[in-house]
Amino acid sequence: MKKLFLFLILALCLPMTSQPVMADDENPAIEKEVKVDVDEIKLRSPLEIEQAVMEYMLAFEAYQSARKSSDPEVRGKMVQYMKQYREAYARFLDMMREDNLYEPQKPKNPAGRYNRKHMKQKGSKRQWRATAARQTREKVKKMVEAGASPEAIKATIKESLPAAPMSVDPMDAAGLGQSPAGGPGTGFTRPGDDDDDDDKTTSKTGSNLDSKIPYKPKPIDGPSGSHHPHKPKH
Amino acid sequence: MSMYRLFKNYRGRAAFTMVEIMVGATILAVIGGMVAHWFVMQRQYQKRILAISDAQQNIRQASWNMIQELRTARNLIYPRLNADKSIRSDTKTIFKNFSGDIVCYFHDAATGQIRRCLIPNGPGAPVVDKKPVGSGIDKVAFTAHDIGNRLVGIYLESSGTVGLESVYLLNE
Amino acid sequence: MIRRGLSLSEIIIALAIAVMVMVPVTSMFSTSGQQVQKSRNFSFAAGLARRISQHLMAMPFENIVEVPLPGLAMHDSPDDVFFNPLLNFSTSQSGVKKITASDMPALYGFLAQNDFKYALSVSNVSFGAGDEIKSISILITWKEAGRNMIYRTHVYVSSV
Amino acid sequence: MLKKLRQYESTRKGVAMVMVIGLVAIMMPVIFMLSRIGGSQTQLAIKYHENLVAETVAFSGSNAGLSRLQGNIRGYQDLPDETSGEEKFSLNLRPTGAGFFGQTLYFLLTRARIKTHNYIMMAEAEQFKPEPSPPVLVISRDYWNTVEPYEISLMADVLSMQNYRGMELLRLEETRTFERKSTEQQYKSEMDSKKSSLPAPLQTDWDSIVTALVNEKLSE
Repeated sequence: MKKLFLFLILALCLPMTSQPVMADDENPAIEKEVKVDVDEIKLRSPLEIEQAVMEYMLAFEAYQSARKSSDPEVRGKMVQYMKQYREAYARFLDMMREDNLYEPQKPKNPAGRYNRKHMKQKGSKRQWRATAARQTREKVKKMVEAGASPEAIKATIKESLPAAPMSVDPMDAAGLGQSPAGGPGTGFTRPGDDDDDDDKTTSKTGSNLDSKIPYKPKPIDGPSGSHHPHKPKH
Repeated sequence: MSMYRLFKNYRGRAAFTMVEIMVGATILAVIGGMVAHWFVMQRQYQKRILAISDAQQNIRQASWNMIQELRTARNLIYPRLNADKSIRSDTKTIFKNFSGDIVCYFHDAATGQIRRCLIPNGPGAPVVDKKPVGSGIDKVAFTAHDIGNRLVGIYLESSGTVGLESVYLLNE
Repeated sequence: MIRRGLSLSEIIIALAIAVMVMVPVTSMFSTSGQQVQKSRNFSFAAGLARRISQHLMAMPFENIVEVPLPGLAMHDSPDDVFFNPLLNFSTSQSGVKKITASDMPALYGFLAQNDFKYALSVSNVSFGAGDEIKSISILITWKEAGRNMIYRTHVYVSSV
Repeated sequence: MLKKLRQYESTRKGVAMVMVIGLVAIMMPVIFMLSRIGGSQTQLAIKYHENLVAETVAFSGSNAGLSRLQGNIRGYQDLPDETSGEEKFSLNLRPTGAGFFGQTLYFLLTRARIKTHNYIMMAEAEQFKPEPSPPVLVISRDYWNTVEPYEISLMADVLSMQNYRGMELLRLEETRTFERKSTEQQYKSEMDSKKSSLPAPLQTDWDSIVTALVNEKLSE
């Protein structure tokens, strides 16, 4: 009974706190140039991914709050906060690399690639929830300002990570009696529709994105003598 | 009239006379002396100007080379604020660059050069770049200004000309 | 006809031409000297402005405040986040060097002679509904051969 | 009398010729030296100065762009050039895809050009979806710069930049993995082993540097 009650609460509250987006709003011009082997992509549990994103986002919030603080004590912890953010982000990138959702030399579009595979495997795209975890962000911010230790912040972030997937598989949702666009009365909207149109860039031809040899334009006469400041020295 | 005479008549002469040369040389000596004096004065002025110009050039070049890499670096490893949170300067700086490798700029007072050493953040031996990032630099100070290790002040002095730069390391 | 050679007047004309050629060359040379001095000051000022812009990125957002004209001098001035203290080769506060006649005579002399000053003009701008972005004009002023010079650059610093 | 005068005249002529030859011999090198000194020095000075100014303008422009994105303004493709002080910069926003919270992933390209000097700053960032009250969270990471004369509005050029940057990111992945996969002890001994091959000025402080490196080593 309790479980059912909890489930109902979750089912009702989650859509209210977060909004679904179709996270495959790819840049068509870039996507055209990037070869993605859909079969290579692994579909990891969405919860694991969402937790990883939430973790680096909150860790960044903590770092950023410390950076903007004028309290020397708080600022003193900046380095540890940054380390935590970098670690959290590195974990996320690792996950993406493992699942073939990201390659360093290609434009990033992890959710879009995930959905390609999802589409191929399950016939539909997964609906990701747009949430910036506002309340948790505020909480982390306040804790940092109050001088909490980086360990305490890390623990709080871990505790605040979602326990159930925030995104929805339309097929599962349909099975549960929810329409892909959200159940009645949940206030589902499609916010991705109203502000993503400007993401589309005009298509220009010519690319070598998939070739490992970089396109080398004519060097300009730079005074440093090198036409590229950070040419890898390795 | 022979051809020679004709020529001599036409030209009027075959060479300068002693008197001509002496008078000419005297006047030239006076003019030459004035020019030489003026020239020496100008050379001294030029040397001063050139020294300033060279110094500026050295400072700009060193700044430009270092700023470009530092701007996209990840964090400063050395120097760092003192225990009492006061700023700290040194003649070298060490940081993690865009690729996460360890880079050091150090001043070699004997040659007046700033050299770059790349220390792989992983297996591999350190390599000092053949070309210096700066030359003709008399004094260098890299100063840590920020507790977050992302702001480094650069003081460069070359023949009395000073450059005061700072770089904020942009990469989160 | 008897060829008389060059007359004195011809020589004078020739010399006059020579002088006319020389004068622009020498004046060009002395202007290039002035140019070098000028470019030293200008480039130094640009460096100062860059330095300030970088320090603004690292300092707490709320501490970014207006420094009204005529601005603050860098020498003999109280501690600020940009220039004083400037160096410290020791491991404690006691060893800090400021831009004073005793700590850094050469730099002090140069700054004092040209009367270098900086001013900041800060305004909150809102690109969206937020009001968390500061738009900062950095002004460096100095005196050069009796003239007031100015170098200006502009940066945005956001609180987020 | 006439003969005397003619002789005198020819003497004057000789003097004049010697003077002309002499003056040319003195003046030419002087003029040559003077012209040589002024030009090249000032030109070089201007070159570096312009380079540094271009860099400053691009930096400022990039900040302006990200600030705008924090204020939730998008669509930089069509923005007119803006200025920082007296110098122009141009911005270009290039979304590359979406993140799992529907955040937009993109490159913000800023270019400042002063005469032939070019400076481009490429910032990779992600902008979380707008909340009821902006400014929104923008995580900007991995700034990268180049002096190549790329056109930031051309897809091919942007992809080339991405490609160059990608090579450096691959190296970043290696260094990051090395830090994460090695234990503190392994990492420390690798760093310690480099001490002997370091230039002398680095050796003195290397132990304390290794301590800092180990403290900040990324872990799993």
